[in-house]
Amino acid sequence: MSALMTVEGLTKTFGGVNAISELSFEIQPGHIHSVIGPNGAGKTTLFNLVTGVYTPTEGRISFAGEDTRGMPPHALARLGMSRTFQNLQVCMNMTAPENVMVGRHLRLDRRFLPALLRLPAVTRGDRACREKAAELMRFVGLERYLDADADAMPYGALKRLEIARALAAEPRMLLLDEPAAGLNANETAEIDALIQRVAESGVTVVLVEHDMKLVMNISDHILVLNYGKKLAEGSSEEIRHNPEVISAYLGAA
Amino acid sequence: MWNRFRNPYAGLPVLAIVLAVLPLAFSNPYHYDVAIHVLINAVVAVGLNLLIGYAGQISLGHAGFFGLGAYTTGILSGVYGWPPLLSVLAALVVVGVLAFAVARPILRLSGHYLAMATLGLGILISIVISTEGWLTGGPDGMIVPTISVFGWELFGETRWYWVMAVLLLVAVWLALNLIDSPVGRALRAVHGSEVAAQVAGVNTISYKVLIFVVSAVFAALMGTASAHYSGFITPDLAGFFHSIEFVTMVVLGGMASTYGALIGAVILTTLPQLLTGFDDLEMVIFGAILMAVMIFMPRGLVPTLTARLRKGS
Amino acid sequence: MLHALLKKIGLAAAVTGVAVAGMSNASAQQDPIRVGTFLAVTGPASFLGDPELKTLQHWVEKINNQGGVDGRQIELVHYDTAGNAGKARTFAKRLITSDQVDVIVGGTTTGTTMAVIPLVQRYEIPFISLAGGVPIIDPVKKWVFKTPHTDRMAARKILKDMQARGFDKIGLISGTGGFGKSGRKQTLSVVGDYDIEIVADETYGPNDTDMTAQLTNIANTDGVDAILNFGFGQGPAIVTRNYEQLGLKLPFYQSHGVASKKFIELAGEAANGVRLPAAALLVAEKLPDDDPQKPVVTAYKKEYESTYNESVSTFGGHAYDGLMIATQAIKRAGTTDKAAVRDAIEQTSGLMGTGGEFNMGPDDHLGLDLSAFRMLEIRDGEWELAE
Amino acid sequence: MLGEFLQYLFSGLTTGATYALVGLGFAIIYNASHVINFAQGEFVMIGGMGTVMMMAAGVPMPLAVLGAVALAVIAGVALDKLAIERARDADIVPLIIITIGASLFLRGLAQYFWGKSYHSLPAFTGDEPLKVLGATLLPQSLWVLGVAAVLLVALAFFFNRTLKGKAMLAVSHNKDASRMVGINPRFILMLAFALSAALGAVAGIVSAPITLTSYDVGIMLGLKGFVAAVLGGLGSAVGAVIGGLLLGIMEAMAAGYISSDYKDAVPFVIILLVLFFLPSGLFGKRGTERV
Repeated sequence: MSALMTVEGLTKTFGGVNAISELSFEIQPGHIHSVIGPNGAGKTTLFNLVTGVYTPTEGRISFAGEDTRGMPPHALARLGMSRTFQNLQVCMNMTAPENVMVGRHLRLDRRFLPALLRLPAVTRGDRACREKAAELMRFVGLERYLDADADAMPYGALKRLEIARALAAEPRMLLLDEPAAGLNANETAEIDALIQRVAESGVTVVLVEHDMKLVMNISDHILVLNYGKKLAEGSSEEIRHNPEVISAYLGAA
Repeated sequence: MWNRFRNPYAGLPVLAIVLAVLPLAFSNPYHYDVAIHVLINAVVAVGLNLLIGYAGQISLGHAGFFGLGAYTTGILSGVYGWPPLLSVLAALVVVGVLAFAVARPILRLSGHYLAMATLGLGILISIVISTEGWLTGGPDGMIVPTISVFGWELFGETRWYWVMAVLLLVAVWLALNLIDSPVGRALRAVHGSEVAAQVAGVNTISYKVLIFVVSAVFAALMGTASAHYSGFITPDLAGFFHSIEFVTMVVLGGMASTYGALIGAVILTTLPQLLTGFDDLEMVIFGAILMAVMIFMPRGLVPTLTARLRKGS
Repeated sequence: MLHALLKKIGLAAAVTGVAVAGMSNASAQQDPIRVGTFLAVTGPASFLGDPELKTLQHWVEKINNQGGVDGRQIELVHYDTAGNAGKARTFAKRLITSDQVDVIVGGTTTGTTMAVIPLVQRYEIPFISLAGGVPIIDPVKKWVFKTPHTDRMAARKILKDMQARGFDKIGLISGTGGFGKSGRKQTLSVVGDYDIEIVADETYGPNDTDMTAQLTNIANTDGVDAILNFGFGQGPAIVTRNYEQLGLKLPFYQSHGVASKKFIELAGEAANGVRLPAAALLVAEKLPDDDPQKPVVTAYKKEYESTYNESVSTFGGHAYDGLMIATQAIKRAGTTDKAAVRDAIEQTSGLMGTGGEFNMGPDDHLGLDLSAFRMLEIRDGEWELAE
Repeated sequence: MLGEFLQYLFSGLTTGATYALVGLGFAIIYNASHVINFAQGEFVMIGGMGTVMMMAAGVPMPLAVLGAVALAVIAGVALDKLAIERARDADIVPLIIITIGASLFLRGLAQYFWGKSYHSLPAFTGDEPLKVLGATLLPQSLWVLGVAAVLLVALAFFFNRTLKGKAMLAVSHNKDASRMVGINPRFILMLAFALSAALGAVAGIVSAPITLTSYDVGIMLGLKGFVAAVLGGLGSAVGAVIGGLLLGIMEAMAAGYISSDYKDAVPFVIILLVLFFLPSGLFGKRGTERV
């Protein structure tokens, strides 16, 4: 099976300091991958690099067979990449379903003049999109908020709203940046189940997460970072017993 | 109650009726004159609101486009004798092309840097208009011929009122259409979270450029209307203060509210007429009102008041 | 502050009350004559508009106290344009169609005047402008008149004086506001009539605070005999100070745009030696006793200065002239019928104003000639006749 | 040639010093609150006009100067307490409108109480120009430059050596963290307004003998100060000062060497070019957006 994403020799420097250095790994399709590591290990930086938010200083990234280094996020989205954010990036100036509909942007009629004139083709597509958004909101467990403004929703619901928005694009790969951060045990369990359901639907999931229980539970493959470098890689069983990981990370916990 | 506020199209027939009935209250051409200025400003504000209120990109230079539109049609029809309708079209093209040419580098900026760049652009346009007196008449202004369409002369306050009223209705309708479409959602997402929009596949810079050009063309169209209606234009039209007035209409009435922009235009246009009795204190009162509204209703009049009504219901 | 504001609101209410009461009274007797005005009372041209408004207000009151015009009181309706042409246009429409004035005396700047001309022509209402630009009356427009000397006349007066003193190469510096731009244009257009060449041509913005760079350029131009500055506001005062700072010894001319005591005050010592063309008003007391203008200008000066406790400027004088032309025309016409008043204004002759003797006609809606202008020189901080 | 160049340079430095002080006021307030205060120019006006008016009322010059600075500081603190503090959660655009409203309000009051005339102040030490290598310089220009330099040194001392100054810097970096270590950001914000009002007022007073003053001089200066602050990079005090000086020099050089007609356009062309190539000004922080 060929990899969905290949990263080789990835390095990112901020003001002379390497946030990520010489990192190489592969993402296999259909699996749940996790990236773990202590605070400041470079996990979010890695996400920002592979999703095009940052441009790498060195190294190669390819996704779905294309060299994506330096590609802007919207071009990567076209290739089927989608993500959520550690600190929420919900559009508070819109309603909840509209946020999800934004996620479907690439699958809609985006022509300017028909939109301006409200041609039937546009309104028809939009109505379908609205239904799809509602369906996705139910899928992530947000049926209560079908009429809500985003700024009226609690934190936990916003985290799921981001997932719904990311799914709306029907991505091949979904990157989730700490989906369980700030959630209680109950909510975490629900997120856990949700991620598995997403993976079952055939979407490759890449996860950054602090909650070890969640990570160990659901990951097929784990990448451990420390100070921007790869510390270890393998199945959850392998990671659990890796002495370096234990001393650097798990041991401390 | 709820849903009535939710469906923005419900406001269109109300607006149409108000516009149709309003002239009954007019007793002389001066009233029409003020109303026409309100309508002209309202269209500019509705367009600018797409940029500022919905896409979240500030511009302190839109009077530059307004003025450039006015002068392009003024020069082409007045100096070179083009048919006015053609010169209006040419003005839209000129402004559209200019806005498109500068939009990309300008809209890469954000916040106060964006404010500075748009301000600078507007001031540059007004300096050129004021300096190239051989073409524009300089600071003392130039005369612009009236407009006629297939022999029907657009002249006099009543005719202008009806034409502008229809234009406003169309402008509001177009704006509402755009806001509630994939394009409009992408724009609002740019405002809400630029990075989220990008990740969702929105080419944010293209959308910013698009809406910048659209709002510039709205302003230019009204610039041409203002020129042909007044019959006389001066570089003040393109000046910094005029830009600030437009922005204030949008913000005072309520950002991201098409009807808010409209209300803002009504207030900002009629208030100075109402304050003339205060003579030397006019500026003090005007400044105090601006501050008070923005301090107590930072989201603007219409969104704040509708939110209160909603809570009340 | 709040107190002052409340007082003002109270005052406004009181005025409205009086106006309403006055209206019902007046209709019982005879309608007042309604004189409309729109002036740049604030903004960059406020030092023109302010004395204009003060003059109109005082003399309207005075005329009313003396029994009005033909027994009818005058009612003054005024709006502040801040020098903005768009505002001027709206206010003019308000004066004409809402306030229904009989005649308009106003328009501080050429820009605001030009913006209003299409309106007064269309609504056919007599309009006496207080602005300087030649285009206002050239070509002649049926309903439009003006009282100040034109900038073209000023340019001619100055160039004539220069020629008499044997200068043949001059440096020109002008403001980029409407007044300076128009003055520059007129100077360039008439300079060919004199044996004078303009060898340097510089400008400065309305808000500039330092013109040494421009003056240095002029001073460094070969063969410059004299410098002329066309501008108004604080700009010319700064130019004059910079001129002094640079130690320039060339003869220095200003335009009639500086014809107020304020200029001497702001320019200080540097003003001494500056020549400018201006109305006789500035040197009222110094005129020979047989000068026919002397009684008018000394009376206006005395009354203005004692009423407002500030020095006269020629600008207020233009408003005075405008009001006199209008009221006398109404008196001669015996009616406020607009066409009759217009005709009467056009027939104005031998009217002695602060700006000179007005003799209008169908081809001349200004009615002043070059003799109305005096060449003045500032000596020891005072205006003196140079001729 | 040299004389000419020096003349332009002196002219530019004198105007530039005023721009620099106004720009610095922008930077201080921006740092403390991320507000662009369009009323900054009005402090300059209050300084100049206040001194003129108090002197006209018979107050001796030194007292009038102090009184005018105090008046500006009162206006600044009032602006902060009555407007900015109440609206601190507002977006940048409403905040811009608030400060524009404040500027109209202050200008309107000045016009109402102090009249519309231009005024001049007597030069502090005479009007006799100094000759330097073929160029001339007014003693008052030296005052402007000297006072600006003294203020800059004093400010540098304040920010780097005093507790209050360090607290202001801390607030500009991280409001929440500084609150936790016991700094009251509201007090700091008030201090920022007081400080930049005082700066503006001093600029207005020292420059009034050269530039003249009136109720509406604040409009242009407010705009130029904003340009200076952005040119230098918002939030950088050094940048604002250099930006202001550059702005003044560019204007003078443009008037001297290029065309006085387009002198006013030059700074705006430059600022657009700078922003196109250095989107955060000459000395602004270049950060990557955090997500």
